[in-house]
Amino acid sequence: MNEFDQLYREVILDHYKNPRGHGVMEDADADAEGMNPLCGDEVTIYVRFGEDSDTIDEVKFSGRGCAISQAATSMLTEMVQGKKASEVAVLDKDELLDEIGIPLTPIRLKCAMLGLTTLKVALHKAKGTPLPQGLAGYDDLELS
Amino acid sequence: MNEFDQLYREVILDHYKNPRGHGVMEDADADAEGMNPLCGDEVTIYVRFGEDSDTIDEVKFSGRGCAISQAATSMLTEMVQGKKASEVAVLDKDELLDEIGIPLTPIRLKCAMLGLTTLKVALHKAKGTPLPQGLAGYDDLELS
Amino acid sequence: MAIETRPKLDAHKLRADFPIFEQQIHGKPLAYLDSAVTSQKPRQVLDAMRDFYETSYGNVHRGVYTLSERATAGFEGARAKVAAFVNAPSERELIYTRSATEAINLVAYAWGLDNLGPGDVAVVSELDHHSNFVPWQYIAGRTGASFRTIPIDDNGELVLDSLDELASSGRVKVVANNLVSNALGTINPIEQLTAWAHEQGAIMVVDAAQAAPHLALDVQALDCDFLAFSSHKMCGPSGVGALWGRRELLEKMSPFNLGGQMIHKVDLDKTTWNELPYKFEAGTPAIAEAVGFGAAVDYLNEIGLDAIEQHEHELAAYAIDKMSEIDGIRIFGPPPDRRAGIVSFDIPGIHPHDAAQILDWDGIAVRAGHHCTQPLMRRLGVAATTRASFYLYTIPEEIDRLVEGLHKVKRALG
Amino acid sequence: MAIETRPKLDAHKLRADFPIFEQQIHGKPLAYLDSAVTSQKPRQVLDAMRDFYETSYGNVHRGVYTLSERATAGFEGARAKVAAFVNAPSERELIYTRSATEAINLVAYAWGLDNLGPGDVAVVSELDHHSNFVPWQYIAGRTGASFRTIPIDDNGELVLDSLDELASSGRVKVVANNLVSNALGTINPIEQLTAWAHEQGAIMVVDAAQAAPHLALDVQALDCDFLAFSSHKMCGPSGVGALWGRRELLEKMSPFNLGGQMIHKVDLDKTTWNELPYKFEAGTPAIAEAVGFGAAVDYLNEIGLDAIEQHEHELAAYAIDKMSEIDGIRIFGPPPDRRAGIVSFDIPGIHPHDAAQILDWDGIAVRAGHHCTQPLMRRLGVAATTRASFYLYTIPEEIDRLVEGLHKVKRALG
Ligand SMILES: Cc1ncc(COP(=O)(O)O)c(C=O)c1O
Ligand SMILES: Cc1ncc(COP(=O)(O)O)c(C=O)c1O
Repeated sequence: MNEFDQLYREVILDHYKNPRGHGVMEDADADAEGMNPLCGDEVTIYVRFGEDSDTIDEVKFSGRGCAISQAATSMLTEMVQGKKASEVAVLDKDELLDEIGIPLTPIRLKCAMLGLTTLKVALHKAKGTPLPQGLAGYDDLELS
Repeated sequence: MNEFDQLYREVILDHYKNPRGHGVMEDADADAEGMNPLCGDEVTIYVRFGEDSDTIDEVKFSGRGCAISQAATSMLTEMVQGKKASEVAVLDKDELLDEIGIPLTPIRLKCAMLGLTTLKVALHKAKGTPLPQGLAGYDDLELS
Repeated sequence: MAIETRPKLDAHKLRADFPIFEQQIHGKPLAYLDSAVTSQKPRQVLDAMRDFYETSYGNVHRGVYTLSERATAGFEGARAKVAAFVNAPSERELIYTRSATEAINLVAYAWGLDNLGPGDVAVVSELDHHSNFVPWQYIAGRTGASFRTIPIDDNGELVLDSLDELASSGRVKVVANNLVSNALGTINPIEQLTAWAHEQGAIMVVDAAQAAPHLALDVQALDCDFLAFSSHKMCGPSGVGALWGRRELLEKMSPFNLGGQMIHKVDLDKTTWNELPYKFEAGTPAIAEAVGFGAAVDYLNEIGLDAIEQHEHELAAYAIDKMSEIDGIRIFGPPPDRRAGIVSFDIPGIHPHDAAQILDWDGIAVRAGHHCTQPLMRRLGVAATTRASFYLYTIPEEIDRLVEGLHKVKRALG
Repeated sequence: MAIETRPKLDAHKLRADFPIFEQQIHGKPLAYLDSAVTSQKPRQVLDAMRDFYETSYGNVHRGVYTLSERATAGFEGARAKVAAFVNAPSERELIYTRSATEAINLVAYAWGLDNLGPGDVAVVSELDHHSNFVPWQYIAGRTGASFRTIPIDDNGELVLDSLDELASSGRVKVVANNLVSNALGTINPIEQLTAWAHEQGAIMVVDAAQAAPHLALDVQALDCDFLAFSSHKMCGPSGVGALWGRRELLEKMSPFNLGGQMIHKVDLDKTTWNELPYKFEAGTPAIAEAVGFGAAVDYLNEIGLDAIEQHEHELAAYAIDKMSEIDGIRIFGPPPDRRAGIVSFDIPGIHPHDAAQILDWDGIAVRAGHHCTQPLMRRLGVAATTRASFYLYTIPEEIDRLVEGLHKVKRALG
């Protein structure tokens, strides 16, 4: 398997070309905007909760980005569906990385994490819980 | 001739150990203070004019310094005696350097020039003439 | 007098001076097409620094012993070279900084804090790099001055018609602009801007970070007041740059960084400043880096800035020509004769990150991003562009490989 | 557990790492006794930089291609080493600067401009280097705060009894002091000063420029708020230094230099800042120099800071012992166990310049001057001193040569 096939493997390309949950959600229960300062890519995430006001019923996203960030965000929308907001708010980044399943250089890691970070911000904002350090961009982004 | 003998040649040591014109002059017609910022050495130069209020009758200096700066200032007091203030105010530094007669590195050049620069400042101050660029420390000090 | 034909540079031959090209990247020869962000270094420069460290290293201006004298001579000798490189009237007007960015900050702080205030206007352009945009925005903000930008047209060229409107918004006190745009390659009409700035009674600050590597500079002909540039973009080491400033201004200005070497006399209640250029060089400077900077100037002079400029125009023309064949591509910026060797472009449906990543697997290094020009990206209606930029060691074959690579990217992701 | 005996360093062996010692100066082996002003560089550090330039050079944090990734990894890997060297809780708190001087200016400007004002007091000591003296004096002046100094006794040690009087003169907002004095070698009681600063509600800024090369540093044990040091004094290249700062303070502070890399989002009316440490690193940093700084930290760690400290204490004791035999000599500073490897002295009737010059002809490099401590010189009643300073490559034979040389100086000029 060469490097191209490794990074842009079929499932990534599929999510990139046919992103799940792509679009704007009117009257979402939670939303947030995020930006990757390296390339200016912006994403907005929208969440609708279920009857219990906690279970995630639907997630959508809009904005532009590279294949990695778009595919990762698309996968994320599938991953978190039906989960509790409180679980997702502390979701370990490795769970998403496992799903993506490809080795990422530190700079591309930022692309891959854009959706997840923004989703967490949306959930904390909606629940009124304080943003953990990590989300202020502190500890969970690796230097280098 | 080795380097020591070259730099600290007899006449320099003689001027250093028996400086001419060393001492404070009460009621001088012109005076100024100078400092070598590299080592903090300070010198004060005093001038008395003759009857024509222009011929330099006597020059004295006080302050501390290394052998080069003390000897150079001592030589200077002999050199300028009997000269016109207007001549000395524009005296070329090479005239003094010829007198000193030893090769100087750029940093030691500053030591050697301390007395002359200060004397020029004293004369310009007394005559009310504007300080030339060189004396504001601009062009005549070599970089390096 | 015989007419000399301008000697062309031989990029194939020059490449041999650059050890970086001796390796393969992902099994392919390195095509380094990101020289606008930083250039690679020739052996001549690396040798000069190594030799300096091994035989002549010491602190400068501080010791009477041999090593310190040698170090001082190396450091000041390099200053003379760098000053001559921009035709400075005196090497005392040439201040070493870390980078072009720091050079601009020096002016923004040391001149700006004392000379800007409410009713004053600081002017930059939409084309400016963050390093010449944010310092003025920030210091204007701190002092109560206003901050305005000169707009650009769709070609990425300054709209000088807008200047009158800017002048009517307050007292224009400083105009700061790049001579060559790093994002688009545009060569800007600095002489005109300078004339306008001086008419307003404003100072003119030229960001020459992107110009210095690529064209002959002459601060006296430009008639500007300050000029900033970086060693690392012109074959020299990282960690050093320069500010040239007009002597009368530098002498009147407050200092910027404070510390050893920039002082004359330190008392508890008062400190006086050293003469130029030392007044602006607090602390131990980038000594070996300055020596490398001087060696880089020697290297460029040997080749000739005119030859470099011409080489880049040719490469830019060749690249624009070849790349235009790519379906749907949008190439930003002016025609090749008004640009340095920089080509920024967008291929609809292909994100610059993906393009750059896939090109890397063929050993081709291009930049993807906003190039530190977010306001410009917004003006162009894109989040980012892909940018290929050339230098004296760039050969046309690398442009062929780039075009081939872009076709491959399109097949993969289009 | 077995008790380890602290391994002593073998200076004769280490010297072989330093190419500078392979030459002769005026026909004599080089005795470099001016390490306090700047240290010499081992081959390991020079090789690391050369190798980086030849195989991995690119700009950092900006490209998705291989060279940029390698450069970023080298640059950030070095940051981790430098941060660990001072036991920083997070490498995000470690900011690259040009030098210790710039690190202190960063705090003086970015913290000081917003946090000092009339009624506030900035405190340094009579022992401080101009680089930790003038920035505070200047920013205090700009903001209307007052500026006070802690006096020293005849041994060159801080008179802590005077602190109460200082506290009564206003709100003490910042205390800035060197940990090791470059002029006298004094190791200062920083823990006590820090405790006092914190009692006053002040921040504690430690100038560790002279401490970092010579003793193990731990910002958490020191409990200070900022700590500044330079690579060039600790076997690393010139052109790079570091500021460690407490995260809460760094996050609240305004930026210092503005430009590329330190921004998050740039708009015409507003710019937001990047996360730590990038918020304080505008423009292209000293990339290869940072890599060299990291290699220097590796080199020192390999030898062990404890071993270096002990070696210096031994040399200082030996030097003081030997030099005391010189008729009339006045040696400044505390006893050897409270000082680093620095011996400053005065021989009546012999000017330091003449001493240094004559010693140079025997290949011996010592410093003559005010050592960027004019207020201290005034306190000691001298214009300048002669200073010999030692490092890990210094051998006792060089001290013997120094003493012999000083006898010669006396014969010639005394
Ligand atoms: C036009 C322009 N200005 C300023 C800069 C800043 O240069 P440096 O990062 O070397 O300070 C750059 C480099 O990216 C540039 O291209
Ligand atoms: C105690 C002390 N502080 C600050 C400095 C300044 O260091 P640098 O010149 O590397 O900025 C020095 C170096 O001379 C020093 O010895």
